[in-house]
Amino acid sequence: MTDIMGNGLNMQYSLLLPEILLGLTAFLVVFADLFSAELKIGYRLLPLLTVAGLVAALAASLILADQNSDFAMLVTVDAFTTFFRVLFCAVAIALIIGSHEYIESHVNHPGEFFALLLLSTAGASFMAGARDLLTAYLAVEVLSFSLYIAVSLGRNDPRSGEAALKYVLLGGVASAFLLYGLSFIYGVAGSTQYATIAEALGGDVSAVRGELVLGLVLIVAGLGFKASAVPFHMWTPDAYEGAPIPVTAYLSATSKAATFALLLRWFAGPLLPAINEWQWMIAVLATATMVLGNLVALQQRNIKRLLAYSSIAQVGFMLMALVGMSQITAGGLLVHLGGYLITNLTVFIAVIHFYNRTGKEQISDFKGLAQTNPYLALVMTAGLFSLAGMPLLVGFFTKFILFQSVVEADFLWLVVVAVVASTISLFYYLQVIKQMYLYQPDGDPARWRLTPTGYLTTGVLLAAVVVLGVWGTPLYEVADHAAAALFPA
Amino acid sequence: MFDRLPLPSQFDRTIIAGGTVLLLGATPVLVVLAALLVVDRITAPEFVFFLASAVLLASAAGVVLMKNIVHAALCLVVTLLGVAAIYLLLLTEFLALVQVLVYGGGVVILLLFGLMMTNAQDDPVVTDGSQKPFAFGVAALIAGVFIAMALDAQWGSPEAAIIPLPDFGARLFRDFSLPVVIVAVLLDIAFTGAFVNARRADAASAARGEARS
Amino acid sequence: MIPLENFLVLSALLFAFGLFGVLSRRSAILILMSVELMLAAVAINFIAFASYRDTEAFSGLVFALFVITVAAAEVGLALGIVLRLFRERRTANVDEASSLKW
Amino acid sequence: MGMQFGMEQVWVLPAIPAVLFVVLALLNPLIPRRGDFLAALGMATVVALVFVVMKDYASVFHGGEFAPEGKNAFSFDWVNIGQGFFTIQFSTFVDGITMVMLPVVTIVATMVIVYSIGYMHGEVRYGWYFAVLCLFVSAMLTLVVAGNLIQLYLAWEGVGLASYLLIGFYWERQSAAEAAKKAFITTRIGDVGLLIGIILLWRATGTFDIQGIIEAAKNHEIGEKYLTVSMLFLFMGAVGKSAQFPLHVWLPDAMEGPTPVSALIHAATMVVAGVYLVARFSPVYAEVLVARDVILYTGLITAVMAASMGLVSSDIKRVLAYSTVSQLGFMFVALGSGAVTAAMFHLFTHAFFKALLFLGSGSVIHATHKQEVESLGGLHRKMPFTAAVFSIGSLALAGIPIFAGFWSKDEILHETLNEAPIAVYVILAGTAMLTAIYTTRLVLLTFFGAPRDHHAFDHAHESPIIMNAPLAILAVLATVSGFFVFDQVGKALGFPGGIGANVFLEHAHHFTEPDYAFASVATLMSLMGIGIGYAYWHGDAKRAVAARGWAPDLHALLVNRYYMDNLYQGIINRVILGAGSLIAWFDKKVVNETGVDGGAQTVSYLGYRLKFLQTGRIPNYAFGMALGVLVLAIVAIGNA
Repeated sequence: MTDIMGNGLNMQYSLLLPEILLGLTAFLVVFADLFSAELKIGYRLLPLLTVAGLVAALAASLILADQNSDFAMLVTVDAFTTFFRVLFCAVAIALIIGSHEYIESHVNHPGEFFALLLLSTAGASFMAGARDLLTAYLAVEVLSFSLYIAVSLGRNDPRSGEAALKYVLLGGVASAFLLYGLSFIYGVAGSTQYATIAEALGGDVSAVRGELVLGLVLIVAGLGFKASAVPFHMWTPDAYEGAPIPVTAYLSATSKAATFALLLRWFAGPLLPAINEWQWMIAVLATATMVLGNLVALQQRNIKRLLAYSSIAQVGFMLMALVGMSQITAGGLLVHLGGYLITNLTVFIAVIHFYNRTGKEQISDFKGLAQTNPYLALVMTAGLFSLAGMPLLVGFFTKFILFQSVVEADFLWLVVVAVVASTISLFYYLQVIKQMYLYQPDGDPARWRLTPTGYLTTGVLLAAVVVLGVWGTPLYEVADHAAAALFPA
Repeated sequence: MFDRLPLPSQFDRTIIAGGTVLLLGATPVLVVLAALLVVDRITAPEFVFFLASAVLLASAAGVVLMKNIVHAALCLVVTLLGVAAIYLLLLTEFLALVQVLVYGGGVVILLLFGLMMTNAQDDPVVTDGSQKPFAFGVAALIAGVFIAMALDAQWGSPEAAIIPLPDFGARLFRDFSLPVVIVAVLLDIAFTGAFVNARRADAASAARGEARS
Repeated sequence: MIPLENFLVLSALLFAFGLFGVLSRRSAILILMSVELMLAAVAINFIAFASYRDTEAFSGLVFALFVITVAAAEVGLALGIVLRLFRERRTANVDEASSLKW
Repeated sequence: MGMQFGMEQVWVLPAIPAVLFVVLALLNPLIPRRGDFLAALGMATVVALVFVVMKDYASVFHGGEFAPEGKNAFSFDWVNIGQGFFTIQFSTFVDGITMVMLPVVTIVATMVIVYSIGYMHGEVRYGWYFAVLCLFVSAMLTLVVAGNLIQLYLAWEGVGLASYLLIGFYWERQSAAEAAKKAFITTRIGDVGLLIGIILLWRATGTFDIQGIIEAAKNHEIGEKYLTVSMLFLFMGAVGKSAQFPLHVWLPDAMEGPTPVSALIHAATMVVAGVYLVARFSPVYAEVLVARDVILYTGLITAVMAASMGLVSSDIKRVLAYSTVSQLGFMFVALGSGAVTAAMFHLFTHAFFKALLFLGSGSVIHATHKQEVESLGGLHRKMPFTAAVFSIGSLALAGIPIFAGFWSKDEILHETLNEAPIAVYVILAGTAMLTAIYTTRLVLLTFFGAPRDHHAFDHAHESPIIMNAPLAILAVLATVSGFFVFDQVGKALGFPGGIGANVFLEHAHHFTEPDYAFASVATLMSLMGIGIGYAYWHGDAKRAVAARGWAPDLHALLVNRYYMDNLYQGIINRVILGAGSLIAWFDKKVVNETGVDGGAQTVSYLGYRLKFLQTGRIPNYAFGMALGVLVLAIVAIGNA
């Protein structure tokens, strides 16, 4: 089939098998939930079905790993897409297994919730795979819409609605910024195809430089919102605090990673020729984000809010990698994303299980956890230390590779800021660890145990945090392979 | 069109008042433009453009400035119709049609319902936030920057082209078939969102609990 | 013929009006309306660029159509959330929905 | 067997305690006696292996084949990624500096672990204590044999972690928890510098390999300013870890940990990691004299400040802690004068006598449960053995001839006189005298004179043999280890010569007999210090009262110590103690509270101010976004 310009279109739907599977599972889950009374289906089937769909999608992604082609010039399936498809499916699987008890008791409409999770995963992988601005934009909105709703699903929690309102209104403004920016890029380049835009921007654009620059500023602002870069980050702490904890985890994991996938696709692809126009913007944003995220985190009392600021700080580190865009920094960013996702999920699933047991989420509520559940305290400690970048945990390895790649790109001053900021982060992570180990429990001092799935997920993630921290080469190789797809020789 | 809606009686007066204001506001513009047209300083399409722009911007200002939110909502209708006129000037009848149908027929009604169900029924007059002066400054500066850059850019005076509707259909449903599917899913998500939030959550959960137990 | 710049200036003004509304209004629904203004500006831009600069492939037209669709969907979604908040707190005033802070 | 153990297999040394750590930490409840004997036996094995390695080192020398690349013993690619983007090897490197560090670390660790079996008896988390000690030893040995900077950095953080865990060992006690956190964060500030230094060096040379970097620096492949900055960052790591001014504040607080831990980590081994690091890079520091001067004066300030604070502190362990900081300052002065050998030698002897002093003070605390010297006194009657060995340690610290500290301190002073401005020598010699004064004060107040707290005194008793045996061994080492400076002694043991000849085989520093004139001056200074200390702090009231009866005038003269005492007192009170108190006040208020805590508070305060940006209101948030766009747009357009 050819398109209106005469380009051949490859309409091979099997390339989109993972996303198709995710979509079908989503509808299946909604139906199962809708007719749960008639079909005598218990709650337990919903997470099972969801995980099954995710596993199938993950398998499909792996099967398609060696495909190197595109669907109708809209979606690319290459190593980069596969990296993120696998990552997103794995995150969702871990999250659902780790938090299905929480979802059952603290989330409204679990059926819709699982469906949204599946659809947003599909949206996220389209963000990584898109090769046309239109696909990319719609993927962004699929992910965002799902998350707006997911944030609002907290049961009996008045904060949930407020968080969702903030997220959706500001998200609308950010979308408008992003779209306005895209319209300028489209105007300058005359196309929405990444490849054509790269070609156009590579030529002489001095006649319309002003419009190009405005487009870039607006794109940076719009995606800065999605990635929570300062000063577009302000929704983050509120939405994180108000959302159900698995949604917070999902916001800080998949949503963030997908935004960076998109940023990498754009800044390493269509927008790369204009690097001199946007490089400094990202550098400024990265610095502001690292500094503000870490400083304000020091003052937090709520664990979700603390993790929100911690994730903002992490975004600052990741933005650094975009500044000196090259295959090496892209690889560094992907490594760090992988390590960050694993670590962050570890901490969040630990927090979810803590909440399941206690119903509390202030940092001071973690008092004496080392006595009431030493295992969970250990998991939290390892996770937080890994976030702080302590050696022999995955956080150190990935952060080191990231910093190293930024140094390689001659942005030493950014790395100096990052290392100092990273030290500040130790203060607030230690605050939590201190609560767990140094104080007597406030309430019931009796020991308690996790559920089997709690042990399973935290155990696997903890093992990954430690093993990849000591032997991170495989992670790097995968990431490097994916990054290579961004920069065809 | 509005008399079918279950609106409070003040709406009749509102529509009349709003229409009158708009007419009064548009008359001088109309006169100046007509004069310019007559002395051949502007062409007919330009005449329409400036007229539509004047109405559109005036009513957009109404959307963001009016104290009475019902008036603001009605201004939005006018703005969006003005935008449809601009689409027509850009030779895209289909999108103009979509604009009128989707916005005039759907979105604005939805927004009006939202207004009715929240504060409008008690008190249609709202106060604005305290950062209004700063907001004006920032918005004005941003407008200034954008306009300066738009005027600064050299586009090489291209001509607008008519896009035939069949071509547009082929483009939409063949070349961009995947986005159409994605947007269908997106609408579905939005529907779900509206549904789960508008429905009383506790009632829904209770119903579910009873069905299970 | 109307030059392209005219449409760009118009859309810039409309965008700024919308932005002003977002920044100055306190009713969630009025903020939503202002966002609609911004999105209308986006659509004008896309269509203008498509008719003037991309007459062969006119992707911008399709883009604008999707922008209109997504904007409509967003209104529905956001209204649901506003209604829920109104039910919980008897207000649609965003300044009063500020218990989450610091 | 088949395989001969030697320098090639030096990786086994850290591996043994690492395995012990895992075993002890995981299987603790299953092992009889919580595994204390396993730790002791394991460490004894490591000591034996260290001697084998040293033997191998000596024999290689005798073979005459010691090409520098031959010292890189064992390596495999730990991380090798990105088509040469970078490689991190796990490699070991053995040379004379390693040969000094290995016996110090392993012997002191063994002594401390054996001593702990007695000292920690019946304490909470007994097994965990030994596990963490093993973790520490493993990390420290990794640090010492590290062939590249990444490995070194990991081990560096590893010892920091173990130190954190051990300072906070009694974490139920708020002060211990706070001290642990303070130590962790203060040293991390230094670590930031170290990491930046490592990254800078990698940037310039493309390698993490220590010898590769040294070669590159020596061949002037790195710009001088760049190299200076990198080396200063590297030194920042040393400042944090070795508790040098102004990051020294954590070490006195670190005394919250169990006393054997203070002996091992905060006196003999971990705190000298900074000295080791600078010594390891001494060929590079020789190229950047500015950086070397910074080291010299940092060391000097630290030595003087800490010694004068030791003079007024009344906690037995804190006095020793200040003393440690001060002695580390001596080592850095030596390094800053380019006298690496002297620094390593002092590191070597100091480890033994300071460990002895800490373990001795541990025995006192164990017996009396008191740490305030004001409430001790007269303990030599109850604890004669402890008093004897403690005195030996003190004599070594004060720098009295034949004891180990004399030889090494003398070396440092000698080198300083030759290599540094004369003022540095004068100040350092004065500090040495100050050392003798506070040491004497400590010994007198603790072991002599009348007991001030009778309850504590009555319950005091000599420690069990398991604690005294390590003390005896360390006392012997504190006496004889100084003799290793002589080439004759080294040769008799099968080495190419004394420590001076071993540290740098290429540029051996031979030492066959002391410079008697110089040594006499130093000895005299030390003796004067002891004299002043004795005159000021000796004796008790009873003897003076009894003497007063038969010759009041003479007594008046005697009790007033020929009225010289008044003079001394005036001088000491007004000048030395005053200065000491002033410095202690400065340290507490300015450095500690304003500088270190103040820095933390400033950061925290900034966070406090900034958090109010988060008003919770949607229009404000949108305003922030719009402002961001506006600023970016204006700058971008002006940026043409």
